[in-house]
Amino acid sequence: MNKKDVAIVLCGAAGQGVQTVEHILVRLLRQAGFHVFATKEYMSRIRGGINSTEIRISSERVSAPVDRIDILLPFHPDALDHLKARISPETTVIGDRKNICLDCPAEVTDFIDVPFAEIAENIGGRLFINIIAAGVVLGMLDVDMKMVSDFISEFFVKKDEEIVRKNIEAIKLGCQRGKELRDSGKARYTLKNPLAKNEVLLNGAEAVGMGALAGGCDFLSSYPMSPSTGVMVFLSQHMEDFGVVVEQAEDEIAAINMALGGSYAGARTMVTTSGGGFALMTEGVSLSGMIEMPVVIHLAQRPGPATGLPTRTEQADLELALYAGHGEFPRVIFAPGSLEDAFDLTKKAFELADKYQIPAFILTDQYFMDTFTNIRPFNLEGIDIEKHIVKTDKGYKRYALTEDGISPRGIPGFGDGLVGVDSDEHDEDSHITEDLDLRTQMVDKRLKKMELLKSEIIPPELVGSEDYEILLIGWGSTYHAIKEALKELNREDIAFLHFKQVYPLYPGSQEYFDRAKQTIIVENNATSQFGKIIKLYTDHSVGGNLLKYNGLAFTVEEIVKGLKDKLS
Amino acid sequence: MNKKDVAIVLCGAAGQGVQTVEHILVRLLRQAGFHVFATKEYMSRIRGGINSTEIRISSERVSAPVDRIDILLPFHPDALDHLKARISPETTVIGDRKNICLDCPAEVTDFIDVPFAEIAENIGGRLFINIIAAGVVLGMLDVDMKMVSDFISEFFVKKDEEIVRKNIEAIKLGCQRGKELRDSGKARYTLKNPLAKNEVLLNGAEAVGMGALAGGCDFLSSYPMSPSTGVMVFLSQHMEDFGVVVEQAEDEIAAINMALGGSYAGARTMVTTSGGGFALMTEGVSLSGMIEMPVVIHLAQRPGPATGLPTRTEQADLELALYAGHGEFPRVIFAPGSLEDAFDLTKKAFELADKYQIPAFILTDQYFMDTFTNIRPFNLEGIDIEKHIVKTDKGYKRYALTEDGISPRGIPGFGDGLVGVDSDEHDEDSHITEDLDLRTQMVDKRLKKMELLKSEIIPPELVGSEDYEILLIGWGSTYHAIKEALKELNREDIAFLHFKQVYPLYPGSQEYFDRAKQTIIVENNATSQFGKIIKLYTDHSVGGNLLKYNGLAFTVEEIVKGLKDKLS
Amino acid sequence: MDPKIYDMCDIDIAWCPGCGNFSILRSLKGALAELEIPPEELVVVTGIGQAAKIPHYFKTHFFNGLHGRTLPPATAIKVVNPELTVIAESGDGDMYGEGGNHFLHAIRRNPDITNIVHNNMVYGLTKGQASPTSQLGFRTPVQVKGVFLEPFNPLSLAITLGAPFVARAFAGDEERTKDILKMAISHKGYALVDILQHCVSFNKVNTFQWFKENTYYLDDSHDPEDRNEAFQASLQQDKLPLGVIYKCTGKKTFEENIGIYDQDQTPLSLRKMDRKDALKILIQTKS
Amino acid sequence: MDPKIYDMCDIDIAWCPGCGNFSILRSLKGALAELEIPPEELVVVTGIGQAAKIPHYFKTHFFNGLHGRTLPPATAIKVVNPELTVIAESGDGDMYGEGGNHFLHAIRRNPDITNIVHNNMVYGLTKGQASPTSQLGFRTPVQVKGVFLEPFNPLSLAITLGAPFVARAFAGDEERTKDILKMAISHKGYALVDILQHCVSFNKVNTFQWFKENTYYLDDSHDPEDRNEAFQASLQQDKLPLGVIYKCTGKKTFEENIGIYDQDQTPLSLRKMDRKDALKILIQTKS
Ligand SMILES: Cc1ncc(C[n+]2csc(CCOP(=O)(O)OP(=O)(O)O)c2C)c(N)n1
Ligand SMILES: Cc1ncc(C[n+]2csc(CCOP(=O)(O)OP(=O)(O)O)c2C)c(N)n1
Ligand code: SF4
Ligand code: SF4
Ligand SMILES: [Mg+2]
Ligand SMILES: [Mg+2]
Repeated sequence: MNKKDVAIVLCGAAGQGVQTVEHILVRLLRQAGFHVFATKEYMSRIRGGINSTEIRISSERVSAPVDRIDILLPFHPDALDHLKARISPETTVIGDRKNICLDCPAEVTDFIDVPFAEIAENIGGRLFINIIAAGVVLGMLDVDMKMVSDFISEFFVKKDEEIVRKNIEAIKLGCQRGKELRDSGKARYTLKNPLAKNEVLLNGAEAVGMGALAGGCDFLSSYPMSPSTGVMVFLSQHMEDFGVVVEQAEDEIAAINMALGGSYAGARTMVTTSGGGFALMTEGVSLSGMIEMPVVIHLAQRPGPATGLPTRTEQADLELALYAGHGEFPRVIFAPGSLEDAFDLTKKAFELADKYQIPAFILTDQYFMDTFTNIRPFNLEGIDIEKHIVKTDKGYKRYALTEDGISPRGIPGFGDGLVGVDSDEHDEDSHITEDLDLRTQMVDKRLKKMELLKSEIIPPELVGSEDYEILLIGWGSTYHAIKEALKELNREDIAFLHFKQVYPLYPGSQEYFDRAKQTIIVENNATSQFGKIIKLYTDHSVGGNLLKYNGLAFTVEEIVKGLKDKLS
Repeated sequence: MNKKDVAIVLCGAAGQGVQTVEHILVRLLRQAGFHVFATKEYMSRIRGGINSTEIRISSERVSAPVDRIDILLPFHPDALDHLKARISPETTVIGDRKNICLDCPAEVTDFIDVPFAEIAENIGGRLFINIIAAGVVLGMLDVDMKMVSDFISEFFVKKDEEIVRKNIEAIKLGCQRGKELRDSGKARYTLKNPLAKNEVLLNGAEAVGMGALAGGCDFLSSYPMSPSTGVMVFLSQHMEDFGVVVEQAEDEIAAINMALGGSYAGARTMVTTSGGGFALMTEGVSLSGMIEMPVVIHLAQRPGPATGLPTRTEQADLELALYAGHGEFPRVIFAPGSLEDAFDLTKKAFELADKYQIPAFILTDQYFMDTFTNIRPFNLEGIDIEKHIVKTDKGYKRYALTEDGISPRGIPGFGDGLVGVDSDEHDEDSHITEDLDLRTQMVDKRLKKMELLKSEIIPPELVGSEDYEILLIGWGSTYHAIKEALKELNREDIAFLHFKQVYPLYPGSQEYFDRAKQTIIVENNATSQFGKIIKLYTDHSVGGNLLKYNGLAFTVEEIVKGLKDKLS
Repeated sequence: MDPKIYDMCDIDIAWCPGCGNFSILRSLKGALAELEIPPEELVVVTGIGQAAKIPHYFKTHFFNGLHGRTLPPATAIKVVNPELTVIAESGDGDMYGEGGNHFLHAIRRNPDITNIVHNNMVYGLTKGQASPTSQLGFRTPVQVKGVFLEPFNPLSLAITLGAPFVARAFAGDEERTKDILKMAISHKGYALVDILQHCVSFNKVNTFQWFKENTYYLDDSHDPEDRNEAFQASLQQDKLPLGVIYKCTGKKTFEENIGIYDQDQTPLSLRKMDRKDALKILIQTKS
Repeated sequence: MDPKIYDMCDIDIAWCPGCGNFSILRSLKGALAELEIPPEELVVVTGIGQAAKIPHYFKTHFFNGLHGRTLPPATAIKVVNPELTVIAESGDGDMYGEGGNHFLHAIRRNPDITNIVHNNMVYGLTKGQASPTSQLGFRTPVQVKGVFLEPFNPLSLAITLGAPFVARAFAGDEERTKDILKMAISHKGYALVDILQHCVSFNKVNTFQWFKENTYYLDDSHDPEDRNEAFQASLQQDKLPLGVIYKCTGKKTFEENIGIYDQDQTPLSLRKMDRKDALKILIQTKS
């Protein structure tokens, strides 16, 4: 077996420490210079059930989930059943025999018996099982022992010495086993060119959070809701060093109304939420539209309707984001495909929200939030934060009718003017009006900003040959999976167009579609919502689609197979 | 002057009794056998400001607002300024000279001085002004005095005798003046063929309310919000005779969640709300989708965003209704154009909601809610209420997977089974599941109902020649105005297609569009929302549009002029 | 009745081993059995959270709705079919946080339902943020410097709002919790039972032990019918009193007030509807 | 300061002649003038309703937001710029009905804002439905048989929730209302002033006269610093006490607790942001 990348899957019940193994492995492997990618799927419960984490390790950059399992570490007797569809003769299963349930339909042809439990008991208890398992993987991949034990010491720094010692002992024993396997040729991987040395390892929540900090965010009010909470937790951890107000609101309605109040007073504000929580914010979105108050809305999607599958992934709140709020007003919607996108677009969302005085959306999803990849550190040149706030004078009018629809925004306490905002239809000075000609002017003024926004649209990214006949279309978090599938397909006549901004649509999109003989859209939902947006805002009807809505993200193989079926 | 119909406008401040004049006039004129139509525009305040009511009286059926004013009764010095654009040399202004402000830009060429205030003071005070004014109109139209005084006695039945007597005196004096005017030839109208004798006079709120009663509604929970409150008030008045629970909820979120609970327990439930209130219900809409719980949502539109213009009209919440709620699930949306539609469609909404276990929408607007017309009494044949509820047995499963996606609906306390509903993704027995194949099946099951719904779509109504070249398109409350405009245009090559069901779209719609050389859509909003739905769900892009979004409904003349401009 | 009749076979309970929710479930089954309420006459309405999963673990009708929205559907279910026993049950976050407004107004409405709150002073399902009842200083990944909002006292609030039955229980004492639940369910009108519940995964401060040490049962010297005394008891913070804090009888319920059952006792859900004649008359009034 | 500095010229006030709102506006201007708070340092946050129109009628910064959503933006504005005087003002329906959950939790948060409620015991702007404070038996076109929900007592609730300043005033007495408002605005921390206000158009029961006859001022024998006494006073129904019902000092405010002003007193809104270095360090921690 000699692969350019290895896909390792850890599988166990919640509370069995799978997350600790993941945490240790991805960081140590990245330090060792490998490219790593880690994604998890888990149930909405705190203990029990059955969850799994996939870690891909490679000498080339790797950023998408695969079905394939090269090495499987089951920590629970239900693991094999849970993963049966993904186990093949190529899968090496490593672990305790008791976790290989006998009546399991999965065909395990390559089983390496490592009595984790027994080894752990010898050290001092079952809680060392996961550390030993991590060691086995590190050993198989020939990671430097010194690096490993330094990391472990650091990781357990807050625990007492005895615990640190035992953990080091555990991981060493594991490493040893791994090395033995490697040396025996039983599980050999030659991953060349470790190049990721100077990179950082982040998940989507951190990338969005850093983008927010770079965009000048200094106020977040939100209510916990998976999978969006990661961003709130991230900013909470950095409240002090960055001077950010982070407040857990009593509900999502309070959250967005606080954010709008904060913005009115001069902060750069944000909310982070998910489906049902966002549904509750829609009146607030409309308020943002009416009072022309910037707010950034991070909407991390999960499968609906209603509570749906709280810890799973889906791309089915695009239409909701686009049409949320009563009445008519402009907005922008970004959907990052990569961690770099997440950083850049979140930053940009703050800029545009401020500049155009609108709600700006970042649409991610559970898959994106929870997935780690190593990337080059973000480029921080030019992240100077430009606030679009004016100092007011005596005659200041908040909604002055201007040529381009943008009224200079003042804030209370900065200048001599008075700053009013009003959710009713209002005059230039923000007072309630029943002047119906003015109403028309005010609607036009607000909608006019849509035109300006069109000049700043991020074009879609074309991956592959310019000379395509078949064009794949995708948006948001499916980016890497489609990209890798395209590579796999290895066909000159297929290209992939990825949209990072899903509204307003890039005016040049039509051209891309026109050049294709066939278009196929890939979406993580049941009704092809982005396909509908394309139909609506261009003259193109997408030809075919590949949809998935079982709560999991697309894997590379699924896309490859789905496309082959469509293209044959 | 000899018109087939007369447009009378009453104009004054809130609190001046314009509504009383309207109330008396429309009822008496209808009793007298005229066709009447009355619509109002008013400010969001309780006293003061300036409001107006237009009453059209005709020997033919008349159901749409016009700009034209034949007779104007100003009760306030600001009235002429308020209506200046609608006053022409054809307008007869009747009233106190002091209400004809001198520097008013309106050119009043035909003024009849009737010193209402003076006459009223003679009777006993200014509060009789409006009764006298009503009398003048009745006199001009030669309404029988006996009928008038009977009506007045009845109207003031709860007041003391002296008050009744004075009011009768007032209206008689008014009538006398009116007759004198009529006899002098100063203001003569020959309205023939009084045919409306056996008809009833209703506004939109009442028609929706009666449709709800006919549809079996026995539970309404809502929170007051103009212009939707009329339906709640109507049902409150009939709580007792029809056995309806009407509860004012603490907020709109409680309202829709109560309605869903009531429906679960076996009631036929409804909410009535408007823009911002509905925005707050969107999470509940999603819950209805997930637990497949019938609920009828009456959404009376008003101009947004946010608080907007609370007492004005607009058709700008169509997209919100269509996309409200996170996740993907079916729904239907009706938009009545006439009072008959309102009755039939509300009734139908209850039937479909129940049969398909979905949220069903009635989209009206302030104009529609507040406008009175006489119509033939609703046909009550076949209004038997069929409930789609089964008696459960021991093994009952609420979400049994069936061929067509509909699982027989049981309720607690009826049968031996247990009935559970769950906002999480669930199995057939409604328990939380993380079986992701089942997830896909459940999504498919829910979406499948969309197909069934398509077999019951109400086709659009074609008005005018089948042989059209130009097709006007409209939906909801603009029905009568477009229809009258079409008649006015009197062109063989133009027809009008009115949609009463705006989602899902009638599959045969395409054919109508294909047959036209040119299509023009008329919408009371700024972005042609229904035009977008047509683009999305057919292969037609509407050619042109006539949009209005100043808060008022379209008048016949506006449509005529708008179309002439487009067609020339 | 044997509490076993509520048992479901073959279920995978998603709660953590050692969680107080298991005890509450047992107490509830016991109370229902002793009150002879069969599953077919019981509806349990819940929101979203760990506590809110309870109706998936025993036999009952259930409406597992949205986070924070337990009381509105429960109120509606009871009025549509007063023959059902209706329990509105959820976590502290659900009931006092997201659902706070319904808590206020449901009490004012006084439907004859039992409102059970699993009060673990934390958001369990979303992994350990502060809830309205979290104690001052409680640290979480979001409340990094510790909670500084005044903790929410559901008992005082309910008494202030006019709730006719207000009790506190401790999940760790299944027997007495069962008794308290029995009284609450039998009480006519809105009844609140706030159950202190240990969360072994996310609340390492208010543990089983902590609750044991920081609670005591009110004895006979407490008169639960004295509203003022009850209010004073509800305010006690040094040691939290357990038992029936407040109780008054005779307050008319929502179902009684709404008027729909004045003439006809048939549940709305089971009534035959023939409206043709009444509608005809109604329409004629508009002529 | 002369209250005239708040006057706006050429405005058309949408309130009904004779409405208590006019008096409240005068009292408020008076209070602000005596406290020497210029319009440029004042933000009035309101919701939607008749009361909520108030900032359109005098000179001030204002945020006239959504119905029921007065307190969240007010809290945020204060924390973003503590140098501003922030008043959150609205009707009883807005604050206690639609906005009930924010009322609960804003008090727990204790921002240094003044919460003024025009309590006319009715929904004015929507033409006369019951509000949470409507009295039992109050008939409206929706409450056809009269209100039967337990009226909401904002004062007791606020005291129970830990509000550090709770007062009741009567719009009909401009002078004393002004004095109460002055105390409330000067008080550090959340201060509630529930102002009984006559609505001449929709509340024909609780009229000016009725309020006059059914209220009295607390005298010196009332100790507003005694929480229990205050609570008892707040419960009085036969005659409604006016004045400062409860007051305590020294409670830390939201702005103080949140930590953002521990080192640097500059309002958040006026701070310069240069985050390049801090971000660089942060990113490096992820390697
Ligand atoms: C509208 C909405 N907001 C947020 C969530 C996420 N959420 C689910 S449960 C929960 C809190 C649970 O806490 P609690 O009610 O105390 O229950 P526990 O898990 O502690 O039993 C939250 C915030 C949601 N499901 N819906
Ligand atoms: C979300 C939402 N629901 C309902 C309304 C309609 N509405 C406007 S004001 C109001 C009630 C006003 O009552 P109150 O707050 O007591 O103020 P008042 O008019 O009596 O001063 C309502 C229900 C609204 N604007 N927004
Ligand atoms: S997280 Fe806490 S409350 Fe939830 S099941 Fe586990 S122990 Fe119980
Ligand atoms: S309706 Fe009532 S509260 Fe509103 S302005 Fe008129 S009198 Fe005042
Ligand atoms: Mg909890
Ligand atoms: Mg009010």
